[in-house]
Amino acid sequence: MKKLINEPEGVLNDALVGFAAANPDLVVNLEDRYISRGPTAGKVALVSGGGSGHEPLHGGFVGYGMLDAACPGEVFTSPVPDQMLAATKAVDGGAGVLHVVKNYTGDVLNFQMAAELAGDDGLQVESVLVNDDVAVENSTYTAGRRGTGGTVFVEKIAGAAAERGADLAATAAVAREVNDRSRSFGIALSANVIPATGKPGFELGDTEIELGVGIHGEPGRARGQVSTARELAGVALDAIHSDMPLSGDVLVMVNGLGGTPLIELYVVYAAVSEWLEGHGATITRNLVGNYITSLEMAGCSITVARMTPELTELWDAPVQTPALRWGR
Amino acid sequence: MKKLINEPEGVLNDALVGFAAANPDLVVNLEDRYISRGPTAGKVALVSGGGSGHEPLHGGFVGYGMLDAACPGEVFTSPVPDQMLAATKAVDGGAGVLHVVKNYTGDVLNFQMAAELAGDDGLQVESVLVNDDVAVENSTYTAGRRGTGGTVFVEKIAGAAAERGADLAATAAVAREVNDRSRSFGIALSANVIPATGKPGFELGDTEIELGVGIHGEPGRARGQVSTARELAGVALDAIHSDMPLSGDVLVMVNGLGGTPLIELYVVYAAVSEWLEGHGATITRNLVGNYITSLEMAGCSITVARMTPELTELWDAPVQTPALRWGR
Amino acid sequence: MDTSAFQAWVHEASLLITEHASRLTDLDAAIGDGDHGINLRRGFQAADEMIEKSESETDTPGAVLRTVGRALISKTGGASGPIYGTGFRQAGKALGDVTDVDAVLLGSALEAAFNGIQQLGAAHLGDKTLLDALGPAVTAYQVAVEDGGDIVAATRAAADAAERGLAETIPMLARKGRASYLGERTIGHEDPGAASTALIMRALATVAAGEAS
Amino acid sequence: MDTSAFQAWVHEASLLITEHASRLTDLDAAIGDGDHGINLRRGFQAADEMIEKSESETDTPGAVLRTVGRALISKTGGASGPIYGTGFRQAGKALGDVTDVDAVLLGSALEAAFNGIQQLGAAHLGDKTLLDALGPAVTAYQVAVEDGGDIVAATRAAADAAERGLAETIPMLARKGRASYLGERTIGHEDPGAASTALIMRALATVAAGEAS
Ligand SMILES: Nc1ncnc2c1ncn2[C@@H]1O[C@H](COP(=O)(O)OP(=O)(O)O)[C@@H](O)[C@H]1O
Ligand SMILES: Nc1ncnc2c1ncn2[C@@H]1O[C@H](COP(=O)(O)OP(=O)(O)O)[C@@H](O)[C@H]1O
Ligand SMILES: [Mg+2]
Ligand SMILES: [Mg+2]
Ligand SMILES: [Mg+2]
Ligand SMILES: [Mg+2]
Repeated sequence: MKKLINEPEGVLNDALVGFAAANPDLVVNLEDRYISRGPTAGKVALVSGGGSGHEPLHGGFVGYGMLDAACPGEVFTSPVPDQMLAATKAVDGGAGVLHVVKNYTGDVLNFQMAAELAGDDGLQVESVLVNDDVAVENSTYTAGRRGTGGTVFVEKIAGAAAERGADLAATAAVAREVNDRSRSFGIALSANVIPATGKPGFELGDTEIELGVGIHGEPGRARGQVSTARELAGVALDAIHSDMPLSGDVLVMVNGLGGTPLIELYVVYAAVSEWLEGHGATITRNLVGNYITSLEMAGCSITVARMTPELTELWDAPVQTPALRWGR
Repeated sequence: MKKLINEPEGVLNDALVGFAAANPDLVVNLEDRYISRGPTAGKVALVSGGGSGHEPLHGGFVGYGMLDAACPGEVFTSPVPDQMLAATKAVDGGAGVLHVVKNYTGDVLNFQMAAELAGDDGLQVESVLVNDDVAVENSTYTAGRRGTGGTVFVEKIAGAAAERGADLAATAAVAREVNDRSRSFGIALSANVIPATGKPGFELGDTEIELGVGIHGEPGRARGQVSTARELAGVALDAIHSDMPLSGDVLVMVNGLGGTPLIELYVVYAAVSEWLEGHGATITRNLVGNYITSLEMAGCSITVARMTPELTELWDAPVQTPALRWGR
Repeated sequence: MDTSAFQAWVHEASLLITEHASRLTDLDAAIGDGDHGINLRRGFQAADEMIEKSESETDTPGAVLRTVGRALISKTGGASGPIYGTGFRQAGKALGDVTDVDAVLLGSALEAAFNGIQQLGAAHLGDKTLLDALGPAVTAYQVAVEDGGDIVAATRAAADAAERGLAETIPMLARKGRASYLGERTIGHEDPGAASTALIMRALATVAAGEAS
Repeated sequence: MDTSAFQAWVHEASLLITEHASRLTDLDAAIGDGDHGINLRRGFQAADEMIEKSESETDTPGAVLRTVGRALISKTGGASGPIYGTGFRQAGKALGDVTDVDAVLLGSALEAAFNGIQQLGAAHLGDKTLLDALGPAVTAYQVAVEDGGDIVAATRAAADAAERGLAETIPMLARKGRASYLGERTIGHEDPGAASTALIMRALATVAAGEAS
């Protein structure tokens, strides 16, 4: 394992020190382990969090128009309730706090405990679950679908709603609407290596790929063979389309998993936009780049959200975070 | 080789199609192979270009406050004079065109021919050479230092000067000043694979790294052993410091070469900021992320520029490009 | 078992988990995200330290287990942090402030742990989770006690049953937690949480038998 | 050599370079960026096509070479595009509009190519560039002509000398182009540009001898 780190156990702390130095306008609490922009009086606050290794998610999305705080766990390990509680208290502006939770057992349980503790302390907390990954089948009998790329859309759009003054129930409703309208599918060309173990999560042959991967280095739903970007985009979009028929205005993200060069993401985006055009959907907004990664995994995920004019307006609203900025 | 591409020969074209679809506000000329934002009357235009595989450089820096056009060559191969000439003509707003050229024999010769052809056609063209890489020794007897991370600084700051109305000579002077004040050093943990060959540019053992690499998959100046981020940052900064003593206000970029996760770049940034603080320099501005990459190479480069208040003001000026945006 | 025996259990469990951390992580890499051993080592070491430091708050067996539960929740993260944390907290609550725990009371505590985890995580037996080790362990414990066994015999029966339960997770298809994303591909692997539960039950039997290190 | 012989040279060079593209690329991977074969294959195939298509503009040997030069500049990219492009253009200019080129005139054309490249790239003999194959080739050609050799003999001498020159680049330390960044690490490798020059000179000798495919 070759990584630009000091000691494997210190990765998260060192990265937070670096993040703090690079973003002097944000508050990084190293003790309680959260990143925040402080409270905004009267505004609903958005708090998210999850395992580290997905950067820029979530810390890179803290700032005007998006999150108020992010709680980074150890690499690929959900954060603990203490962090979430501390962050929730730190950003509560009196209008309540929305927890944006990716649907993983660990994230769900830890956020649930944090919400209970916050409730005990008199805070008003709502939670919204992101579960956009269509690669997970039979989801009613299992832990359900994972939260992946749709998280970026939920955090951006609900963040804009909160910034505009939506109350807690309305902000939560927007977040749930975005989640309901978003679907993702991921493809890995290589595994990643967790610093603490130093070993790849799975081994792939020279021509093998993993179809339907999440963002934690776990193997995918099925193993496949290397193929063209066009075909792989088709596999991902077929899966999405058969779950949620695509038409009308869509917001699309072609997201790099961490080890894939941007030039390839543009090749994929070309294929995605060709496919969608062929199926009568219109891409009105897009993101191409590394937004929710899986350490150095090579591959990409494709996320599509069916948009309404209102959601597009919220998407376009100003955002000023380390990783996403426009409009102000 | 596993890549998200269609045919190796079509990578550049496919990526440009994708880039065009993703950036409807920019003009992508597939025939002549350039990306532009069209001419701005009365403004000095900045044209850059170079081999592809370094994305977001240069196409991702076309937009308000930065480049007017970018000419992407084949992967790691300088573009041809025809492209540069077409781009130069396309963005000339009557105030002359500045060619920002990274110091590689191929880039220099091709841009030189383009400038001659443009001159023959009555256009006013100046060229500025970026050569910030301190890893290249004995540079007076060779092709000279490479242009690497400093290019991002030159394009941003000279772009801001042009946007503010600086004339061609003044814009070129700012660009040269930024180059003179910038130094870079790169470290690779793995090689990259050019789509057309499908083979890694070099082979590294499990604990080997390349010190002083450029951005084209060529081996570095020396082979080293894996070490902590802190030590590697020290190696890079010592090399920079012994070439250009660092003190006062500095602009710093910790740049991912394409295959290194962002969390590691923050770990490196923590080490860089600790080192600089210890040496009495003050980081006033920074970039942490993938800005000038080398396909999927794992590793990073560190670029430091000694700033003046005027240069910092130009750095802060609004910029609206796919890869860099703030202030408007 | 008195307070110090429960403290010894935590210490022994922490040692066992630390010793087997990389095996637990490897099991998790196969069907999860490869952090189970790292998570639990961090959590149990923190719990063990907290027990050593905060003597006043851990002066009964119940207090020890409740403190362990809180420590696991605060330091572990992942799915296993809240799950094991809840298990220990519920067990601790079941012990009340009794200072010397007999075989029957320990049985109720184990059952409370099982029920707490079941309620929190909504998993069923056969879903390939740590319940598939803990469930058989609790049952075997109670059968042993009903058959007149003492704490030593009953905890040994529980530990043996947890290990058999672990083996029985191999052919199961995961329906809960991260492994459930892999569907069919989880068949043929031990569940990492069941493996750590087997270690924790083994630690209990060892301590009860007075053989702890 | 008449116009069609020069066209045949370009065709033969294109074939040879295509055949050896991956070797050229491997040489470049060792001390450069691994694209030389890809670059030249793209450039020479484009040049060959352009010659085939635009007959009217390539009706003299000089016009053929000037067209090749322009095509190489427009299609190759990298360092080798402008360098070979300039070489062919200068050679083409030296031929003027002569329709049948004799041994002496071809010698001047080769010398013009060398000088044009030398001026453009500012490399010196010994810097480990394609000049280290082209220089010896030009010299050997001229010596052969001075010794009374015909075009067949002189081009063969040139091709042989280019190959020897290529071998002599192995111990050299690169001082120009991308390889120069590697300093000492370039010692022990053939220069890719010298290797392609040897192929181009061999193509010339083959065509001159009437043995082209
Ligand atoms: N809903 C659940 N109920 C009971 N145990 C569960 C549940 N979900 C997961 N687990 C247990 O947690 C283990 C994984 O723990 P761990 O790897 O630490 O967390 P994570 O899955 O968040 O990475 C699984 O092997 C399983 O035994
Ligand atoms: N200044 C120069 N003069 C002559 N030849 C040069 C010079 N610089 C580079 N070359 C030749 O170009 C070859 C490399 O060509 P190529 O790989 O196509 O371009 P690039 O270096 O831009 O990738 C080198 O092997 C060398 O022979
Ligand atoms: Mg985990
Ligand atoms: Mg090249
Ligand atoms: Mg796990
Ligand atoms: Mg090359």
